[in-house]
Amino acid sequence: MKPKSETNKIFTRYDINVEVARQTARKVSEDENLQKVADCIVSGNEDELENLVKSILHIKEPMEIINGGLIAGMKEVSRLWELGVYFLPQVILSSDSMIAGIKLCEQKLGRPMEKKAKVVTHTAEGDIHDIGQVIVNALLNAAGYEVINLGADVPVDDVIEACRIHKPIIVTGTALMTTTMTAFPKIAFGLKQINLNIPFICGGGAVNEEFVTSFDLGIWGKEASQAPALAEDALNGLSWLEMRTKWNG
Amino acid sequence: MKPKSETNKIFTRYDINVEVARQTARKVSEDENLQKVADCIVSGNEDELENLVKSILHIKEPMEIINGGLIAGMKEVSRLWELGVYFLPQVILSSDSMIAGIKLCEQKLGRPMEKKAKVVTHTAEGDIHDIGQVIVNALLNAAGYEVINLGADVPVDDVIEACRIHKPIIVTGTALMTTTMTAFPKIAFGLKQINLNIPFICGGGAVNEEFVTSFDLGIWGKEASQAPALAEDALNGLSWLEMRTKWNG
Amino acid sequence: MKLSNSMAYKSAKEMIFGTALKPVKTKRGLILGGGYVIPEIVPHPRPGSEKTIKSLLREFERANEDALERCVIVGIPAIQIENEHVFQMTDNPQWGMEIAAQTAHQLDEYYEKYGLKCSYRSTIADIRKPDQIDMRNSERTDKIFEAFKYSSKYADIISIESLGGKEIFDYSIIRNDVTGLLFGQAVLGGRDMEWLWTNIVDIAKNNNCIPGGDTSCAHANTAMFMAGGFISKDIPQTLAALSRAISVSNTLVAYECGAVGPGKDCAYENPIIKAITGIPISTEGKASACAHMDLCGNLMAAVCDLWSNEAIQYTDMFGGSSSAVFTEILGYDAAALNSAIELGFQKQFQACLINSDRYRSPHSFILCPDNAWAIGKAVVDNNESLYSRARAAALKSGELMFNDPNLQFTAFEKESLTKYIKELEALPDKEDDFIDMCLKKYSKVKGFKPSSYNL
Amino acid sequence: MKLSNSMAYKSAKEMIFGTALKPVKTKRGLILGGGYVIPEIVPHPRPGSEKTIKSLLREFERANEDALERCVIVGIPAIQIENEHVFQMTDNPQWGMEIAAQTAHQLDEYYEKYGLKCSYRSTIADIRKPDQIDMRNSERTDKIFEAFKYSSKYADIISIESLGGKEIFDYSIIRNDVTGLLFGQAVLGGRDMEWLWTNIVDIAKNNNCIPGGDTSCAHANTAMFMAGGFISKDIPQTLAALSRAISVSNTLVAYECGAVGPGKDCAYENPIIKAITGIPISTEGKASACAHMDLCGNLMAAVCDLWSNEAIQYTDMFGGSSSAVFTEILGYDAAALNSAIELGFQKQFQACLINSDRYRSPHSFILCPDNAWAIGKAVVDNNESLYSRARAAALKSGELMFNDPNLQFTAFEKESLTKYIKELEALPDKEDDFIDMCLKKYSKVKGFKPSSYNL
Ligand code: B12
Ligand code: B12
Repeated sequence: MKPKSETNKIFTRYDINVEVARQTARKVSEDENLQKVADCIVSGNEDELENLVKSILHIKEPMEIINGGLIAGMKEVSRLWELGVYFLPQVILSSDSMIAGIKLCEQKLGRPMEKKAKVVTHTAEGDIHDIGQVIVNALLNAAGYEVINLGADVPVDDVIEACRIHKPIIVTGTALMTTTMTAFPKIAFGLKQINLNIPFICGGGAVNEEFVTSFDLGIWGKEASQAPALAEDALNGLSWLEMRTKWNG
Repeated sequence: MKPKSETNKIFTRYDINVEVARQTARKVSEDENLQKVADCIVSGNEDELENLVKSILHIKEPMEIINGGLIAGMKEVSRLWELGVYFLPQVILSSDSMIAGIKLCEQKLGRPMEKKAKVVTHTAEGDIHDIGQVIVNALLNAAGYEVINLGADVPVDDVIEACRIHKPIIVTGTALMTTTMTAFPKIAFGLKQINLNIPFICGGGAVNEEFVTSFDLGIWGKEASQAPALAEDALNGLSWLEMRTKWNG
Repeated sequence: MKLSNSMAYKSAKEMIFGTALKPVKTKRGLILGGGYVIPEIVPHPRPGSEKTIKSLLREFERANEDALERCVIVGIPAIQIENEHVFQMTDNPQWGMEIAAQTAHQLDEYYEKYGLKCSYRSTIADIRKPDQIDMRNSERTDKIFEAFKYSSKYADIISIESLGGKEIFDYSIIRNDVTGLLFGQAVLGGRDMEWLWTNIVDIAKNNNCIPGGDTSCAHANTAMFMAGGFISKDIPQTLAALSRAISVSNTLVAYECGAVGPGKDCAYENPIIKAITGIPISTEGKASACAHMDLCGNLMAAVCDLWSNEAIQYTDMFGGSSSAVFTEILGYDAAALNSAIELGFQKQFQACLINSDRYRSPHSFILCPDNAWAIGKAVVDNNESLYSRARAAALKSGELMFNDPNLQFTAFEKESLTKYIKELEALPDKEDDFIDMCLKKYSKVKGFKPSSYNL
Repeated sequence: MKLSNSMAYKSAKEMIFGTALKPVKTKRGLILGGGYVIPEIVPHPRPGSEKTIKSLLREFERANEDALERCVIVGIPAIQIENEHVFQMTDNPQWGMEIAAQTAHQLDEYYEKYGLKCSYRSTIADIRKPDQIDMRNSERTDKIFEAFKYSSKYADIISIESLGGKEIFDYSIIRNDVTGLLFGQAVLGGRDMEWLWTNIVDIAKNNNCIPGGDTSCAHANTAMFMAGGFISKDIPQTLAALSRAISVSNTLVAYECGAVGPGKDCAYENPIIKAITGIPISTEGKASACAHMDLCGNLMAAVCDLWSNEAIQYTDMFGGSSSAVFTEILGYDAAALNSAIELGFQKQFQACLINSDRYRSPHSFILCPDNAWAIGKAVVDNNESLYSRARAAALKSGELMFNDPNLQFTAFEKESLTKYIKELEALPDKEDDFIDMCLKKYSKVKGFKPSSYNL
């Protein structure tokens, strides 16, 4: 690529220079109805999706709709997000829609759909900067995990207690203040004391790799978008140390 | 004091606002000749002083000239420097003069004048920023110490070896680079290993109190002007820990 | 509370850095907005120092002292120090007070010894979490007012970055939902500020302290931060611009309740606030790179009265502590601005600052004095309600953005903006209708309690 | 080597930031001094990272990457990165080369991917210690040339901060001895530079690299630093000003030997050098507060072509790494300057910068473009020898300082200046006589070896 405005002396709009060719979602199903469901997910239109799912549920099995339409559509969304075509709100709206669709299917099924696994998320004690956590929640949700969302400003002991009760495959923490990030090593210590060697993914503007890898269990999470892949690793049985080696350093 | 130029919007010359009333040196001796010697010290005029001392040595004892003229004059210089009247070069020139004067007296005495004690000074390995050390040397010299000046970029082992040989009451280090200050804890460790608990005064732009007090023997020196008082404490038998408590924290 | 119905400035051309129509005089005689720009330095304590009041006092003592000393070293004629409460200082209001008292004492010393003109702003932390407590009725709410009472005994100026409507804002910003921004920021945030600032102004008056002002940091800065720079994919720049325009509706409330400025540095909506109210404002730009990025580092100085760095964590640099270093940087920035004033080149200088960032991003575009003034005008011309004026501000900024061919968009930004504007236009005209609609729409948002806002 | 005998600029009025009479083009097409100001960021590795080549490579990789990325994030159109060798990089010339190669690769990537215009300056450390080795004949001398050879394979520009005459300078500066400054800086420093730069220019040419230039950092910046601010008692400001004026004589030598610029950022004498030679210069001011203070933070931008921060140690800040943060700050500074150029307000903008610091201190006073030009004129009009032109520069600056009633002095500064000028006037006219006198006078200075300078 060559610079667009060789003469621009004051600033350069690199975003325009490099705007990704706007790809669109690919087809995910030969079945017209399922493709419609997927389209609704891709456009993040929750109301339309609900109506659609309600009507299709008369002619299709709930699990078919979930797997062939809802989840298949969400996979396309994730792909567009990773390509840099989709922005965050588009992912969140799609995820909201998917959750609404799954709920309808579950009603028909008569039982909750099985989630991949439990994860616990929280924002550090004394810290109300929770947007990072909110994003992580949405992405993990969308990826099929049951998110135990402890919210913001969560006392150290509450995090440990939640892990004791739920035995999640990972626990995440967000801290944006250098005065609150100190909660993380305390949580890690508490978990180890009760023999819970759960990978503890720590993110947020205040923390960096050096800090997070200075205590056991800690794995540094740079971008919220990494959360699903991190959970996947834990699900596949990687230990916290293996995950740290893979993601950090 | 009230601000001088209430309306100055761009900058304020605080130095002019607060310039210390220009005090002059006090009289130090009833003896006309000794007073003349002291005057030469105060004005830092080395050539004149040498001539003067040479001529007075015919009528006065060397030790009388040293104590009653040279050192007495230098005390006035130190006072003016502490008051903020004198600038550094004035102190250095006075100190040069005093040293020249003492040398003449020592020739007459036929033996070197007794120094208060030995001190070792150096600038850290890899570091050539030695102006801080040069100032420290001059001030310690002026205060009557025998300065073993190891110069700049001195290997760790050479500092330890010099201390082993000379057994100084203090050793000083200067480091202006964060990549060279790491030599200090090594030196401290080396000294302790051979049981030399010499107060190790570390200064220079790269180091701060926190760093220097993080290793045994270390005492942080903020200003070169503190060097004589620090040496005085060591001379009076204060341990490195007592000195640290007094000067740092 | 009466909603503003006129502009303090007749046009943007009259607005300039260093001068505000309604200057503010602080305890030691320093005048803000009185003809020249004053640096405002904001040091932040290091992690760990918040553990005890003793270590926190020591930390602020050093950071503030370094700033004051650097003023004398390089000849900075005047300075304002801001200390933003960390959680512990508001949670233990006594801590905040002790730090304020210590700081006031430090300022007195420099004022006496060197004639350094200086003042102190204490910013209380809003420790209420909208989704977890009742905003008007909780232990934390009580502590905030206590903290205001205590700190205002010693500070020249008190401020806060209030959190009303944050629960709805957070929900909406990541869903591209401009309706939610209107509701969270203007309707809820504005109502919270009205309640809060009626009380704060009383407290300030009782303690001979200046009620400074508030900011929509919690909303519009979150949006700005998420929009980020030219390689971020969180939210579109155009949404951040709309969130900023909307924020005027709530931030203005503090002044409508009696705050007199200087506005908080992090309120990037301050140029619009100044256009409407004439109060002196603090702004931040390039030096606040130490805390976060924006795309308007020069522009933000165009009509500032105080020039700030957002917040710099205390640390050692080659040239001294970070507090000293940033004081020096801000001091020189202010000196150049004041130099322009003295030479009569302030308009040319201002033009250079504006031109640097005008077309750098949609968010910076709407904060240029001419656009800021126009948005302010839309606000005062539509003052039926907090909602109506916020909506008008958003629509106006959309119009401005679309109408200037020099402003470039990415395809996605432009698409999004078109959609936002359509959505805004379709909303009801009356606030009551809008509120009814939103109470329904957002009823499922976790932790949203209409009672927190007396709704 | 021929000593300059004319001024490149007819008057100071023609001098402006962003444009040099003799612009320089770097490998990726970036033009320095070609019409706009370019930020030059200088990151410095953290302690410990110098232990192995691996950790040092990683450290520079991060610091440089953060700077480049920040350019893209905030839209900075062009950047120069300077890496100053730490001791280890010159002591092991291979290290310096590996880091240069890695950096060149990083720049290529950003140039390809985003069109970011960028260049790289590698500054070799002068590891010769005048009082301990023979300057022209030692293992360390060999290593320096090796380092130049290796690094110039990848860097766009090579520079050094040479140390000739430092032993005499250090002795003199703390003794108020202006004669020693003349001897150390001009006579010895100039001779060292002539020898050094004749070789460096050859090496650069062989490797298609630009011979950037040198600085009297070792002398005049030490003086400036010791004079300090308004509460320092090390040396008088007036002596720092004279040391600066004198430094022109030696720094100029690099260009007389074939260096073409850009001049090194830390050479505060660069405005004078630019007036004489027309080469592009890098300067530093307010943002270099991170490394050291000066009293001319705005002024130094008045005629700059690159705008630098001296050196910032790599560390984490709220807003990103220090390298990113200072890139952003410099980027905005440059944007404002370039904005002034684009609007045609460059002279007004320049006036504001100058007016900010003109009377802040004697040192800043003599660096204002008009005074800088006048000193340059004295230099070229007295070009019989390195000595005569340095003495003329010093006398000229004394004259300028005394003749402007707006420049204030403390009593001590004024007294000292009177004494220095008297001393300068009494010196011999011929360089040979001066050298004879000094060889005697400074024979006792520890480590001084006339042979190091072929004397
Ligand atoms: C918006 C904002 C606010 C909003 C908070 C909104 C909210 N609900 O989160 C409001 C206005 C309320 C606020 C208040 C305050 N704030 Co604030 N705030 C900010 C700001 C500007 C942006 C933060 C943000 O939303 N970032 C966007 C999100 C998406 O980023 P993120 O959380 O870092 O997440 C990214 C990654 O870290 C990662 N990530 C995060 N978590 C996780 C988890 C996992 C598992 C993974 C994989 C990844 C991951 O993913 C994201 C990217 O994809 C920052 C500036 C900055 N430089 O950060 C200051 C900042 C964080 N705030 C600061 C301060 C001081 C405060 C106050 C104390 C001010 C005051 N006195 O009132 C109060 C805090 C009170 C309290 N007790 O908490 C300081 C913190 C200083 C410090 N380091 O200690 C900062 C740095 C600004 C500054 N002044 O310099 N603030
Ligand atoms: C002048 C200077 C030089 C001169 C050195 C002159 C000399 N002989 O000392 C020259 C030009 C040669 C030079 C070279 C370099 N320099 Co240099 N230099 C400086 C500068 C501008 C001023 C230093 C100075 O003289 N200060 C004045 C003296 C009086 O201060 P001081 O030593 O700190 O002493 C005071 C106190 O600390 C105390 N003190 C000191 N020692 C002691 C001891 C005791 C017992 C006590 C009580 C008190 C005490 O007393 C004094 C006050 O009263 C600094 C800037 C800065 N911020 O420090 C950079 C600086 C130190 N240099 C720097 C660098 C990087 C270099 C080079 C590597 C650059 C290069 N690539 O060429 C080379 C170094 C090569 C090497 N191997 O050493 C960096 C160091 C970065 C770091 N922290 O690692 C600095 C910080 C500048 C920057 N870029 O940011 N430099």
